[in-house]
Amino acid sequence: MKQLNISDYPQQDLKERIVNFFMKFGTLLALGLIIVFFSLTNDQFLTYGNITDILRSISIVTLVAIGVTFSMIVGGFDLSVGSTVSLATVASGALLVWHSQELLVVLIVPLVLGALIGLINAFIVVKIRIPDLIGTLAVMYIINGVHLTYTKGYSIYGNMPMPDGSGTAPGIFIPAFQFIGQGRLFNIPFPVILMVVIVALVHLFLNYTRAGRLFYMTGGNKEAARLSGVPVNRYRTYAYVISGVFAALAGIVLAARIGTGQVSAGDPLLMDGVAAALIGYSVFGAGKPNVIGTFVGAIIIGILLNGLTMMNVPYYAQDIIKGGILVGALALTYFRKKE
Amino acid sequence: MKQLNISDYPQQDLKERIVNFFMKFGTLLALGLIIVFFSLTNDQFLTYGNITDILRSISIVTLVAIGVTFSMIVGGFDLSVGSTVSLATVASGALLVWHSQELLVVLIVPLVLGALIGLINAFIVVKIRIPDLIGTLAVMYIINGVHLTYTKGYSIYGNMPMPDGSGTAPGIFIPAFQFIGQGRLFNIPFPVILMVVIVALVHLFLNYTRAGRLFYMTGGNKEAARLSGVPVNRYRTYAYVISGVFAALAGIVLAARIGTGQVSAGDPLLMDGVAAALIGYSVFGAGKPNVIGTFVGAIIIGILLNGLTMMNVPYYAQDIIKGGILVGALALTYFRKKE
Amino acid sequence: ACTNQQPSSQEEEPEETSEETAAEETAEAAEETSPEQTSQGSDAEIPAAVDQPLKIAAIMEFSTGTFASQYVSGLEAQVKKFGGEVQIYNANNDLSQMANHLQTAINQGVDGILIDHGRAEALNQGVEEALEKGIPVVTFDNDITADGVTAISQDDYSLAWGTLKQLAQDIDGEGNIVYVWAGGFTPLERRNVIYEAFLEHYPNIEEVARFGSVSNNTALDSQNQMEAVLKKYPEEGSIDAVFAPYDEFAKGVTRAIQQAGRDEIKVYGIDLSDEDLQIMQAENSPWVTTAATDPAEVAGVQVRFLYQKIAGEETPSIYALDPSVVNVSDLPDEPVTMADVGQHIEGWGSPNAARSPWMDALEAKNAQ
Amino acid sequence: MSLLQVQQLTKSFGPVDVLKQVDFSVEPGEVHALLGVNGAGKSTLVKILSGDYEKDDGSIQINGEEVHFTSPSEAQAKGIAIVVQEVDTGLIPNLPVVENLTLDLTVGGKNSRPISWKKRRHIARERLAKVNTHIPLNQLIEDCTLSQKQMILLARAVASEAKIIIFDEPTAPLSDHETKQLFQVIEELKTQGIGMIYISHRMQEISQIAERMTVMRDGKAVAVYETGKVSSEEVIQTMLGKQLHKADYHHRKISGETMFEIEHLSVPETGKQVSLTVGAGEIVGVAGLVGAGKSETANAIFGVTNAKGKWFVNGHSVSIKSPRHAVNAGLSFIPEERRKSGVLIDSSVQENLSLPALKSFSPAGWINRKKEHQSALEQIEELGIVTSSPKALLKHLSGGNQQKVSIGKWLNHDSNVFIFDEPTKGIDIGAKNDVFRLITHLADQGKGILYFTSEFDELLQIADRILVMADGEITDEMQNQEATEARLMTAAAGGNAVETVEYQRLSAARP
Ligand SMILES: Nc1ncnc2c1ncn2[C@@H]1O[C@H](COP(=O)(O)OP(=O)(O)OP(=O)(O)O)[C@@H](O)[C@H]1O
Ligand SMILES: Nc1ncnc2c1ncn2[C@@H]1O[C@H](COP(=O)(O)OP(=O)(O)OP(=O)(O)O)[C@@H](O)[C@H]1O
Ligand SMILES: [Mg+2]
Ligand SMILES: [Mg+2]
Repeated sequence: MKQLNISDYPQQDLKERIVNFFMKFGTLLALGLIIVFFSLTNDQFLTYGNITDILRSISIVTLVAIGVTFSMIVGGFDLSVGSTVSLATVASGALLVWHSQELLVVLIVPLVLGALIGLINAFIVVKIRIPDLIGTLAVMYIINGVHLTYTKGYSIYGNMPMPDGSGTAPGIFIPAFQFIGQGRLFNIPFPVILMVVIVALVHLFLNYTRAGRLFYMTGGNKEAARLSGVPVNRYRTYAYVISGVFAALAGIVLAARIGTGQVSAGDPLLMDGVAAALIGYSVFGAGKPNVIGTFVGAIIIGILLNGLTMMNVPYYAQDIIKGGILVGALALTYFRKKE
Repeated sequence: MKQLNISDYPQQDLKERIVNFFMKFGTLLALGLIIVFFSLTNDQFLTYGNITDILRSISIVTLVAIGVTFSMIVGGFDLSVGSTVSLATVASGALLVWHSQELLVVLIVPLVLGALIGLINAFIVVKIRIPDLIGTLAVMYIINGVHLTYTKGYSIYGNMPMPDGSGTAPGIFIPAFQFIGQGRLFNIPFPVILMVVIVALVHLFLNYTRAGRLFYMTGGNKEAARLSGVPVNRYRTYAYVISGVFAALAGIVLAARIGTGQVSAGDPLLMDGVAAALIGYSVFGAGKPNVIGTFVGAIIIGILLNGLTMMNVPYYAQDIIKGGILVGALALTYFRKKE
Repeated sequence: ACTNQQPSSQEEEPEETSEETAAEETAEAAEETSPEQTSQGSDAEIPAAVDQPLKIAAIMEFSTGTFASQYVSGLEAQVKKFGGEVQIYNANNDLSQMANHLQTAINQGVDGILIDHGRAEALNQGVEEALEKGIPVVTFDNDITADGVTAISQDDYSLAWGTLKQLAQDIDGEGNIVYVWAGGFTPLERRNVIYEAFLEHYPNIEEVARFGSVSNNTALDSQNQMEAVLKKYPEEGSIDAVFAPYDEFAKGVTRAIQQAGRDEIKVYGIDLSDEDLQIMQAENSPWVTTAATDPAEVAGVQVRFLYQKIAGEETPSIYALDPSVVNVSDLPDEPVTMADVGQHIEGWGSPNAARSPWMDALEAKNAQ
Repeated sequence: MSLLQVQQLTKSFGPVDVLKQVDFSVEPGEVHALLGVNGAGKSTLVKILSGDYEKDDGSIQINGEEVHFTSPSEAQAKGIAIVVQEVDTGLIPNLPVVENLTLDLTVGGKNSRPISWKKRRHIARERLAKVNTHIPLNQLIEDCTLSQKQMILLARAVASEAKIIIFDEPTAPLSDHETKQLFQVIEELKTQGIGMIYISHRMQEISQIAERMTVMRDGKAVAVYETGKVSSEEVIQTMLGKQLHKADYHHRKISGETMFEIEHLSVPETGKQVSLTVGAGEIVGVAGLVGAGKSETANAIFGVTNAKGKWFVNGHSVSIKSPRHAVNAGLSFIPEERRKSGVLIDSSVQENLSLPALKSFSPAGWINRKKEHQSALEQIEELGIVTSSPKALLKHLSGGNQQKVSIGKWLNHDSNVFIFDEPTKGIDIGAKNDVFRLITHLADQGKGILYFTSEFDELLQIADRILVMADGEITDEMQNQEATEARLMTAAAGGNAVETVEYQRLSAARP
C-alpha cells in the first residue's frame, strides 16, 4: 500500500479548518441560530402547532423545489415550473367545478399536463438545443398564456357563475380533494406527510437507485456519462418531465389548500423554489443539488417568513433577509471553489 | 491573397441556402409579416400617431434591454434589472415628492444607485464567483425589499399623505421631470428620441470603440481575452455597472411617464427586457447579443402588444404569442449550431 | 363621429354638480336626473349617436381577483345590451402599460373610453388627448379631474368606514385587532387613511399585528401569514377581530382562522363576490361583515354614463356609488348569489342610476 | 483465432481521413503496443474499438464474431474496456471516488435493488487494492490529482472483467512508482489471458511489457514488430517515415545578450521552482513528456496563474501578476489549448489578429477599422493564413490556420519574448513548417523564444538550446549539437537522468 504523500494532503491549519467547517455546516448553523433567535423572542414559536404550520406552509414550495432540483441535477434549469403550478391548479379546479369530475381524474389530468410540459421543455432544450434558461422562459410565457386563456382570466371556485354566462358551474371542490391540502392524519397536516414522504422517497431514489445516480452522472459530466454508456439525453428528458410532474403535484396541493383554481397562483413559487434548491447546495457542503438540502432550504425560507411575520416585520423587509441568506449560502458554496 | 480552399467552403445546395437565409433574416421577415398583417387588419395601425406610440411604449423596455445586452455581451446575466428599475422609480419619486429636490439631483441620485447595484452584482459574480443568474437573483430580492421598506410599501405621488402620518408630502412631480417621460420635441415623444439616440450611441460604442470591442472579447472567450492582456474582470464589472445604470435610467423615464413612484413597477420589465435581448441574437444571424438586434426585439414585442391589443386579443393570449416568437427566434439561432 | 356637440353640454354641467359636495347627494341627484331626462328627452327616442354598434375601450390597471372579473362581466353585459362592443385593455398592474393602452385606444378611434383604476399623473395626457379628439371618458376609482370627465367611484372611504364601524360596534370599542394591508394600490391606500383615523377615534382598540402582500397569490400568502400571527397569539381572546380591507386578504385570513379552529376571531372585509358570499355564508364562518358595491353594477353605471355622454346628455363630473355593509346575519340561510343580494340588503345596487329613458328602447332593440 | 481482429478499418472526420484501411490484431494474454506520432490516429482507432466513434468501413471481429458498435455500452457488453487518454472524459468530477470506481455497476447493473453504499465501498476498496493504490473513497474526483484519476480509471478497467483492455497513454501522468504498479497489474492480467492494447510514446516501457507493436503513421498501420526483434531507431524511423536528421537545424548566430530571465519561479500546480534564461534571438526549447508540467510552467511565466518569482526583461526586473502585466512587459504567449485560451473562435480573423495590440489601432479609443483591416490583410498574406476574408469567423478556419492566427496576433504587438506551448499540436505537417519558419523569423529579428513541447524531434529541428523538464523541474540542459533523442528521452523520463545541481539543491530544500 502506498504511503500518503504528505504534500498532497497538507496539514490543515486552524483557519482552513474553520473555513471548511463553515462551508459544511454554515447553512445548518444559520438555520439553528434562526430557530434559537425566534424561539427566544417568541415563546409560541416552538409549539407543535406552529411547527406543523410552518411545515404545511412550505409543503407546496418544497414540491416545486424538488422538481427544480431534478432539472438542476442534470445540469439544466426549469423556469416554467411556476406557470406549470398555475396550470395544474386551474386544471384541477376546472375539472372539479366545471366538469364535476371525480377525484382520480382530477389528480391524473394535471399530472399528465405537467409531464407534457416537461416533454415540451425537453424537446426545446435537449433537441433544439436552446439554452435551458431561455427555452423554459419561453415555455413559461406560453403556459401562462394558455391557462389564462382557458379560464378567460377568471379564478375557479365552487358553483361559480360560468365565465361565458351560461349559468352556474355544476361542481364544487369536493372534500376528498380538499383533504389533500387541508386534511390531517394523526393530527399531522396531510400536505406535510405528503412532503416528508416525497422528500424521503426522492432522497432514497437519488442516492440508492441506479436511475438516481444516472441523473447525477448526467449532470456531473455529460460527456463522461455518455462514454460510460448513460443515455444522457434520455435522462435529461426524464428530469424535465419529473420537474413538470412535481410542479403539477404542487399545483394540485395548492388548489386543494386554497379551494380555488386561482389563476397565476404559481408565479411566486418559482423564485422561492429556485432559492430553496440553491440554498440546498450549501447544506453539508454538498456543492450540488440535493433533495435534503432543498428541503432545508425550503424550511429556512418558511421559518423566516413565519418568524418574521410573528415579529411583525413587513413582508418586503423579509425579502431583504431572504436575499441575504441566499447570498450567504451561495458564498459558502462558491467562494472557495477555484476556477 | 491565397486562393479559397474549396473543400472548406463547399458549394451550398439550395436547401442549405434557404436555411441560411432564414437564419439571417427570419426574424426581420417575421417582423415584416407582422407589420403587414396588422396594417391590413387595422387601418389605424400604420398612422404616425400609432407608430410613435409604439415606439414610446417600448422606450423603457429598450433601455432595460440594452443594459441586459451589456451583461450578456460579457457572457453574464443580470436578473436584478427589474428591481433596479423599481428602485430608481421610487427614488426619483421620493426625491421629488418627499424631499422637493431639483431636477439634477432627481436624475443623478437614481443613476448613482443603479451604478452601485451594478457594483454589488459585480462583486458577487466576479469576486465571490457566485454564478451570475443566482447571484443577481439574490440581489433582485434584496433590492425589492429595500425599495419597499424605504417607502413602507406605498407608491409615491405628488402631495401624498406621508406614510409615517406626518402630514402631506411637500413636493410634486415637476413638469421638467415629467417631460422626460411625457414631453415631445418636434412632435416626437421625448423618450423615443432618448431611446433612438442611445441605441445609436451604444451601437457605435460597441462596434467602433476599443472598449466596446473588449466587452465582446471578454464575452467571446474570457480565458483567451485574459491571455491577450484584456483585464476581463474589470470589463465584466463595467458591464454590470452599465446594466445597473441603464436600468436606473429606465426607472427615471418610467417615473416621469407615470408621474408616480410606483413600487415594484419594474418587475414586468425584466422578462420583456431579457426577451428583447434574446430575440436580438437572431437578427441578421448575429448569434450574439447586439444592440440593434435588441432594439428590433423590443420593437417586435411592442408591435405585437400593440397590434394584438388592437385586435382585441386578451393580454394573456398575447403571452402565448410572445413565447412562440421567442422560441422561433431562438430556434433560428440555436438549432443549426452544432455542439 | 357622434360627439361634436358634447363638450358644450358638459361645460355647463360640472359647475352645478360640483357644488353638491356630499357623495350621497350626488348619487341622489343622479338618480333623480333620470326621470327628469324622460320629460326633457325625447319619449324614448334613441339618439342617433348611440343607435349604432359603438366601439368602447375599457382601460384597466389590473384584472386579478373576482371583483375585477365581475366588473368586466358587468361591462361586457351592459355594452352588449346597448349593441356595442367593448374591448378590454388590461395593463396587468403596469401603469406605463396602462398609459400605452390608453394611447392605443385613442389611435384606434374608439367611440368612448372607460378607465378603471390607475393614476392621474400617468393618464392625464392621454385623457386630454381623448377629450380633444372628442372621445368621452368615464373613470372608475381614479383621481383624474379633467373637465369633461365623469369620475365614478365606489368611495373607498365609506367602504372602509362602513365595515370598521361595524367592527367597533361588535367588539364594543375595545380589543385587539389584526390589520392586513399592503401599500402601492390606490384603493388600499385610501382605505388605510380611514383606518388610521379609526384607530385614533377608538383609542381602546389596539392593532397587535399587521402584515400583507399583494402578489399573484395574495390569498395563500395571507393565509400563511395569518397562521403565524395566530400562533403568536394562541390564547383565546387575545385577538378579537381582523380588518382585511380587500377580499383576497379576507379569504386567506378566514381560511387560516377556520383551519386553526379559532372561530372567536371575526373577520371584517371589503369587497364582495360570489366566491366571497360562499365563504361568508359557510357555517361558523369568521368572516361576518364586508362592505362592498356590486362590481357589475359599478360597471353598468360607468357604461351608462359613457353612453349618455355619447348621446350628448349632461352627466355629473363625479358620482359615488353607495357602498353597502353586508352582514352575514342579514342574509338568509340558503346560499345567496350576487344577483340576489339586493333582496336582502337594503340599498344594494342602484340599478337605475344613470339610466336614460331611451336606454330601455336601445336594449330592447338590440335584444332582438 | 485472434481475440481481436481489425481489418481495413476506415474513418474520416469530414474531409480528413484519419484512419486508412488499418489492419490490427490482439491475441489473448498479449500486450499489443500502438505507436505513432501525435495525430497518427491511435486514439481514433481505439475510440472506435471502444464504441465512442462509429467506424466508416472495415470489419472488427472479437473471437471471430463480427461486431459493430454504435455506443460505448455496446463495446462494454462485448468485453472491451478503455482507459482513456483524457482522464476527465471518463470521470464525473462532482461525485466521490467510490462512485466513479463503481460506475459500471450503476450504468450496467441489471438488478433493481437499492444501491448499498457499504457494499460499493467494499468493492471500490477491492478494486483499488487490485492496482495497489489507496485513495480516500469519499473524496470528490475534482479534488483528486491527475495520477489518482488515472489510477481510478485503471482500477475500473481492470475490474470490468473485460476480455480486452485498452490503455491510451496510461503512464503519462504517473510517477515511476505508480508506473511499476501498473506494470505489475498488466502482468497479472496477461496471465488471465486478457488481451491489451497499449498506447505510449515511451519506447522503454513498450519494450518492457509489450509482446508486439503496431506502428501507425498518417492513419495507416505501417508495420507490426515483435518486441526485442527490432531496434528503437528502426521503430522511430518507421514512426516518422524518415530518418531523423539533425541536419534540419541550421546553426544560427546568437548575440549572447540575455533577453529574458526568470529566477525561482514557484509554479503553483507543480509545487516546484524553475529558473531559466533566454538570449536575444535565441530559441530555447523546453522538452518534457506529456504531464511533465510544461504548460503549468509556461502559464506561470506569463502570469496566468498566481506564481511568485522574479522576472527580468532586457535586464530590468518586472513584476508579473497577470497576463496584462506580461503583455505590458513585452511578453507574448501562444497557449497550448488554442480553442480554449488562444483564440476567440466566434470572432473574426481580423478581430483576433488585432486584439493584443488594439490600442495601436485605436489611439483615441476609436477603432480605425480601415487600418485594422489593412493590417489584417497584411498579416494574412505574410503568415499565409487561408481564409475567405479577414471578416470570416475563426471557427471556419482549419486548425493550422487557427494556430497561425494565434501566433500572428502577437506580431502587431511590440513583444520581445515569445512563449510557445505546443504550437504544433493538432496541425498538419505543412502548417508545422510554416510555424517553424515564423518562429525562426522572429528569432532572427532578435526576439527571445521559449518553446515548450513534448515533440522532441521539433526541438532538434529548431531549438538553439534545449532544457528538459521532468516532474515540474528542469533536469537537463544541452546545446542543440549535443542533443540526441536518446538523451532527451532519458532526461525527460526523469529516472536516471543527469541531475543538475539546481535540481538537487531544490530537492533538498523541499520539506
Ligand atoms: N472529433 C474529431 N474531429 C475531427 N478531427 C479529429 C477528431 N478527432 C481526431 N481528429 C483528428 O484525427 C487525427 C488523429 O487523431 P488521434 O487522436 O487519433 O491521434 P493520436 O494518434 O491519438 O495522437 P496523440 O499521440 O496526440 O494522442 C488528428 O489529426 C486529429 O486532429
Ligand atoms: N487536472 C489535473 N489535476 C491535478 N493535477 C494535474 C491536472 N492536470 C495536470 N496536473 C499536474 O500537472 C502536471 C503537468 O500536467 P500537464 O499535462 O499540463 O503537463 P505538460 O507538460 O504541459 O503536458 P502536455 O504535454 O500535455 O502539455 C502533471 O504532472 C499533473 O500532476
Ligand atoms: Mg491520442
Ligand atoms: Mg502542456
